[in-house]
Amino acid sequence: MDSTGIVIGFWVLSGLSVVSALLVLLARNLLHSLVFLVVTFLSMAGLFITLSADFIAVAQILIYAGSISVLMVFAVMLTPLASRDNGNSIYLLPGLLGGLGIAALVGFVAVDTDWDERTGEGLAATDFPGTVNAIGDLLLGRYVLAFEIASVLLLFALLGAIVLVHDRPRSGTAASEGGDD
Amino acid sequence: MTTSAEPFVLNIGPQHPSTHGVFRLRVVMDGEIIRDLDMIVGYLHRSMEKLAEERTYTQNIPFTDRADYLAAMTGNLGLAIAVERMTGVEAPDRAEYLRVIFAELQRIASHAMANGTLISDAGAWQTPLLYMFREREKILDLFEMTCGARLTTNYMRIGGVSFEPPAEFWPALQELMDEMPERTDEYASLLLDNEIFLARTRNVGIITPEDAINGSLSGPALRGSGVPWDLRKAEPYCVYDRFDFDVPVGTVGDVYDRFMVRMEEVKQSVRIIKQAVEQIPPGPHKNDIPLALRPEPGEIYSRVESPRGEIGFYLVSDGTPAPYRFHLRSPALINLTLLRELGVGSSLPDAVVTLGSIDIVLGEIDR
Amino acid sequence: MSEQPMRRPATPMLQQIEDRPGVREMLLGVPVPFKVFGAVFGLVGALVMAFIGYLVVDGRLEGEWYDVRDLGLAVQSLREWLTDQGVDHRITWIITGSIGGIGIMSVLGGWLLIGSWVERRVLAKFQIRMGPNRTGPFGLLQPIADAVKLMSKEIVIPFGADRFLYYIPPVLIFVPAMLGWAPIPWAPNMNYLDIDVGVLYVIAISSIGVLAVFLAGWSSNNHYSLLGAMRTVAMMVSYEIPISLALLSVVLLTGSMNLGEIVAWQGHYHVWVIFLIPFAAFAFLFASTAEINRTPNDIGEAESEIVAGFYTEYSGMKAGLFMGVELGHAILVGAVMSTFFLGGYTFFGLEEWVPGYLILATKIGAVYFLFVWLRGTLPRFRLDQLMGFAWKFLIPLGIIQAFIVAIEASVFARSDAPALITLGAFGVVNLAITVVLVRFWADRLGYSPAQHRTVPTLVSDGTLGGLKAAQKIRAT
Amino acid sequence: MVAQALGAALPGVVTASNDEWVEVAPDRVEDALRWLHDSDQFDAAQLSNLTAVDRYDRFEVVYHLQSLDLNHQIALKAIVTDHEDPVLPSAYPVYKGALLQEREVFDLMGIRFANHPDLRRILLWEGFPGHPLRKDWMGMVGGHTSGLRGFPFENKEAPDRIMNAGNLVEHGESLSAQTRRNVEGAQPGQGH
Repeated sequence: MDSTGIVIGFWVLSGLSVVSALLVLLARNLLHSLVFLVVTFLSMAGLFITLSADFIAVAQILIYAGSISVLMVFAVMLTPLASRDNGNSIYLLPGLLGGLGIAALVGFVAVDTDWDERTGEGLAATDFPGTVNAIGDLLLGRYVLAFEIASVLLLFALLGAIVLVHDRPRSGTAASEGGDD
Repeated sequence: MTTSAEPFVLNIGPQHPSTHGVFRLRVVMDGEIIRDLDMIVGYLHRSMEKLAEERTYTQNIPFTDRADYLAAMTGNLGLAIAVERMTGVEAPDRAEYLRVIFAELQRIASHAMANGTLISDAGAWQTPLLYMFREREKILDLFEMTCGARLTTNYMRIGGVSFEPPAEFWPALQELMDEMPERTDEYASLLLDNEIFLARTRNVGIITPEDAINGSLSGPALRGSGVPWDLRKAEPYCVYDRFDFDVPVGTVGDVYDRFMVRMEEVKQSVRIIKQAVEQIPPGPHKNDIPLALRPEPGEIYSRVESPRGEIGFYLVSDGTPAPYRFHLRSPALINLTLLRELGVGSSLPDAVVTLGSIDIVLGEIDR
Repeated sequence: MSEQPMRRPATPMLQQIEDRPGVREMLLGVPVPFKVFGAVFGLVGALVMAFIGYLVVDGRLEGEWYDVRDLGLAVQSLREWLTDQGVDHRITWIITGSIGGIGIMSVLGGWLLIGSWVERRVLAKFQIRMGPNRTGPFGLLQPIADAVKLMSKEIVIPFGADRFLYYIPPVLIFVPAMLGWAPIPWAPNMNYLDIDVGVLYVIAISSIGVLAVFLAGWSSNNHYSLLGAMRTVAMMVSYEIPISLALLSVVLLTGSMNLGEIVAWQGHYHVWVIFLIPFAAFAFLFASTAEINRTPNDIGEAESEIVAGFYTEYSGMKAGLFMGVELGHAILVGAVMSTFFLGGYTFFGLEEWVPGYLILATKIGAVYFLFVWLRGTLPRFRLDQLMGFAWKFLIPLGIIQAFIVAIEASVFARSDAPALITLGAFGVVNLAITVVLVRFWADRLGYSPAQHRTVPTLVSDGTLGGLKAAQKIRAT
Repeated sequence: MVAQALGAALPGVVTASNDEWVEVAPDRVEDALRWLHDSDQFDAAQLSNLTAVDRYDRFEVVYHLQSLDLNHQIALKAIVTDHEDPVLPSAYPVYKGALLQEREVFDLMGIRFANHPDLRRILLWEGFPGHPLRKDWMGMVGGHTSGLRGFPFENKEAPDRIMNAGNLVEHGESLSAQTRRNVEGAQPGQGH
C-alpha cells in the first residue's frame, strides 16, 4: 500500500462501490438497482486488484458480475411488472436489520484481525507474483476436504435442479420447448 | 411457468424480413411457444375485383400480373384461358406451346424464389436465395427479351400470346435448359444433406392429407402432403396432355416435403419445356379476334395450376364488354387456411419456416 | 437469324461493371510519377526487408530493442532507458502502458475496418455477387463511408424506452471486446497483460457482454428486443460452460493458465493443441459462435424471426456499434482460438524468421474467414436444438474429455518417453475417443442420418387423385 | 345428375338446376354440402372456390366443389334474397377451406355466414364503410353504375375491326407483322 496510484485507486474504487451500493438501495427501478449492483461487483473486483489478489478479482468478475447478475436478470425477467417500485417492500425492515448485522460482523472481524504484514500468517510468504499457485496448493492440499465437500454439494445442487425441472408435463408441444424457463 | 401476467404479444409484420411482403402475424407468445396466432392481411388490397368490372376482358389481363407478381405468366394464362373458354375463341397451336413454355419457365422462377426465401427463413444468410436467383434472373431475361417486362409480363392474350420470342430467345432457352439439371443437382448437394436444414424442416409444420384436402389447399402445399393432384394432369389445359411428366408428392407433409416437391417440380418443368421446344410447330402466335369481345351472358369457373396452386377465375358475363363479376380464386390466400392450426403450439422459428413453406405472395392474397 | 448466339442483354449497370478496367489495366493506367514512386518505394522496401533478413540470419537482432520480430522488446528497452534517465517509475509505467494500449486499440480499429470490408467482399463471392466495389479501389473505403453514414443518421429513442439503461449497452458491449485483447500474446514479449489467470480473465471478461445484451433488449421497450435478449442471455449462459470445459482441457494439458506460457508450450513441443484435443477445439469453436451470435447460432439476432434481436430499436451509430462489436467479437474469438488451439504466434519454427504478430494476425484472419464461410453457408439452429446441443452433447462430452486430458497430463508429467511420441499418442487417442464418443452419444440421443432424407414420390398419370390415391401411394 | 341425387337424398333442398349448377335452398346449404362431401358417389372432398355475385336484388353465393379422386366438379348456388342483411349458413363445419373464403365474401359482399368461427373483415380494415363489391356500393355521381356499356371509341359501323392489328409502331407497320418478319428464320425446329 505504499504506491500513490494504488492508494488513489483504492479510494476511487471504494467510493464507487459504496455509492453504487447505496444506489442499489435507492433506485426506484428494479433493473437500475441491478445495474448498480453490477457496478458494485466490478468495483469490488477492482479493490481486489489493488490488493494484488488477481485470482479473487477475476473470480469476482466471473462469478458475481458475470453469472450472479445474470441469474438476477432472469429472476427479474420472470417477475411480472419488473419495473415497479422496489422501495416499499415488506422485506425493508428485516433486510435493514440483516444488513446492519452483517456490517457489524465484518467490522468486528476487521478490527479483530492482525493486519500487520510482518506477523500476519501466509501473507508475508508470497511475493505476489500471482496468487493462483498458492490458492491451488491450499485448495488441493490443506483444505482439500472442504473443497471436495463443496464440489459434491454443488454437484448435488445441479442434479437436484435438473430433477426438479425434468419431466414436468407441459401443455404445449414438448419438442419445441425453449430452454429459458 | 405461469408467471407472465400479461400476454406477450408479438406483431410479426407488416414490415418484417420473413413475411415476404406486407403480411402481419399477431402472435401471443409464451416464451418461445406460440399460444395464439392471428393473421392480418389486406395491406396491399387494390380492389382488383371491383376495378375489373369497369374494364374489358383484355384490359383485365394486367391485373393478373399484379395479383401474383412472382408468377405473372400463369396468372395471365388463367384469365386468357377463362375468357377463351367463355367466348369460344381459340389460340393457335404455336401459341399454346409458347404458353406452356412460358408458364413452366415462370414455375421454375417462382419455385426458385419460394425455396430460396424458405431457406433464408431457416436462417441461411441469403446465400441459397442468391443462388436460386441465378436461374430466376436468366428466366426473367428471357421474359424481357420476349415481351419487354420481367415481372409484370402481360404476355398471354386472349387468342394467343402477345409476341413471338425473338431469334436469340431459343438458343438462350436451350442453354438454360442444358444447365438446369446441373444446377438442381448443385442445390441438392448444397442443401439436402445439410443437417441443420434437415433439423429445421423435418417434421415441422406437418399437414395431413385429410386436412390439406379439407382445407382447400392446392399446389405444392397439397402435393407435399402426399395428395397427387395437379391440374395440368387432372384437366389438361393448353397442350399439357401432349407432354410426358410426373407429379411429385411428399410423404410426411412437413416443410421439407413441400420444399422437395418444389425442387422436383422444377426438374419436371425442365422436362416439359424440353419436350415443348422439340414439338413446337411453326405458325402464327396469335389468332385475330374481334376487338369488341362480348361474351354471351353466362358464367365460367376456369382454373390453371399456378406455382402456388389452383388459380381460378370465376367470370360472370352479362353481355357487356366488361365482366359483371370477376373473381380471382387466390391459392396463396386459401393455402393460409391452416396457418393458425399449424402455428399454435409450435415455436416461433418453426412458424416462420412453416409460413415460408406455404409460399405466399401478398399481391395475390390481397388483390 | 444472327450468326452467333446473342449474349444475354446486359443492363446498363452490368455493362458498366463489365467495362470496368481490370487490375492490369488499372496498373497500366497509373500516371508516371506514381509509377516511379511505387517502384522506388518497392525497391527500398525490398532492400530493407533483405537487410532485416540478413540481420536475422546473422543473429544480430537477438534480444536487441530493434528486433522487429518482437515489438515488446522495444517497449521494454524504452522503460529501462526511461528508468535510467531518472524518470519516476509511475510515469514510465503510464507511458509504456499507453503505447501498448494504443497499439492494441489501433490494431483492433484496423481489424474492424478491414474485417467488415473482407466480410462483405467474401460473402459476396460466396453469393455470386459483386460486393462493395464503388468506394475507393475495390471498395476499400466502404467501411469508412458506412461509418460516416451511420454517424450522420438520426438516433431514435423509442417511446417508452428506459433512457438511462438504453444508453449504456452500446458502450458497455464494447468493453469486453476491447479488454479481451489484453492477455493475448503477440510475440514472446508482446504481452500487454501478462497475468497468471489469463484463462480465467478471458472467461470473466466475456461474461460481461451478457449484461449489455440483456440491458439493450430490456430497455428498448420492444418485444423483438426482449425476445432476442432472452434468447441471447440463455444461450450465452449455457455456452459458457462448454467454453470453460474446452479451455480447462487446454490448461490441464499445458499446465498453465498464463496465455503466454500456453503458447510457449505449443511452440516448445512444435504441436498445436487442436491436434491433441480436437474435441475441445470443436467445442470451443461451436460454443463461441453461439457466444458471439454468429451463424449457425445467431438466434439472438435471427433476422428472419426477430428482426435484429436485442438491438432492433437502436439506430444510427448505436446500431453501428453493435454491428461493429459483433465483428470485433469474431476477431477476438479468432485470437483466443489461435492462442489456445492453433499455436498462437508460433508456426513450427517459422516465428524465428517472421514476426510472431504477423503469424498470429494470419491465424486470426483464417479463423475469421471460417466464420464468414459459416455465415455464407449454413442455416440457423432453433433455440431448443441449440440448448439441447449444449447441455446434452457438448457439456457431458466436454467433461469426459477433460477427465481424459487430466489423466494424459499426469502421464505426460511422469513419463520419460520423448515428448513427440507421447503427444502423438495423445492426439491419436483423443481423436479416436472423440469419434467413438460422438458416435455413441449421437446414437444415445436418437440421431440417425438415414431416417432424414426422403425424396418425393413421382406419380404419373395412373394414380392421380385425392385421399384414396394418397393412401395408395403411402401404402406402396 | 347431381341435382337428382341430391334432391332424392335430401328432399326440398334443390330449388333449381341446369347443366352447370345446382341451386339449393339457402337455409339448407350446410346439409347439401355435407351430403355431397360424405357421399361416395360424388365425393366432393374439397371446396375449391367460394364466392358471391351481387344481382342488385339478391346475392348468389357460388360453391365450386371438386372431387380429387373422381376428378369432377360440382357447382352449387345458394340465392339469398335479403339484400340488406344477407345471412347464410357457413360451410366451415364441412369444409375448413371455407374459413378465409367466407371471411372474404363477408368483407367484400357483406354476406354474414352463421356459425362461422371467426367472421371478421379480412382484406379491409374494421370500420370500412360498406362492402365494396356490392353493385350499389357508394353510388356514383350522375347515376353511374359499375360496369362497362360499350367499348371506348368503338366503331359501330365497322364492327369487324381486328383487335390485335391495331398496335402500330413508328413506321406504320403493325407490330405483329414486324415481329413475324424478324423471326422468320427463328422458328424452332429450324431455329437452333
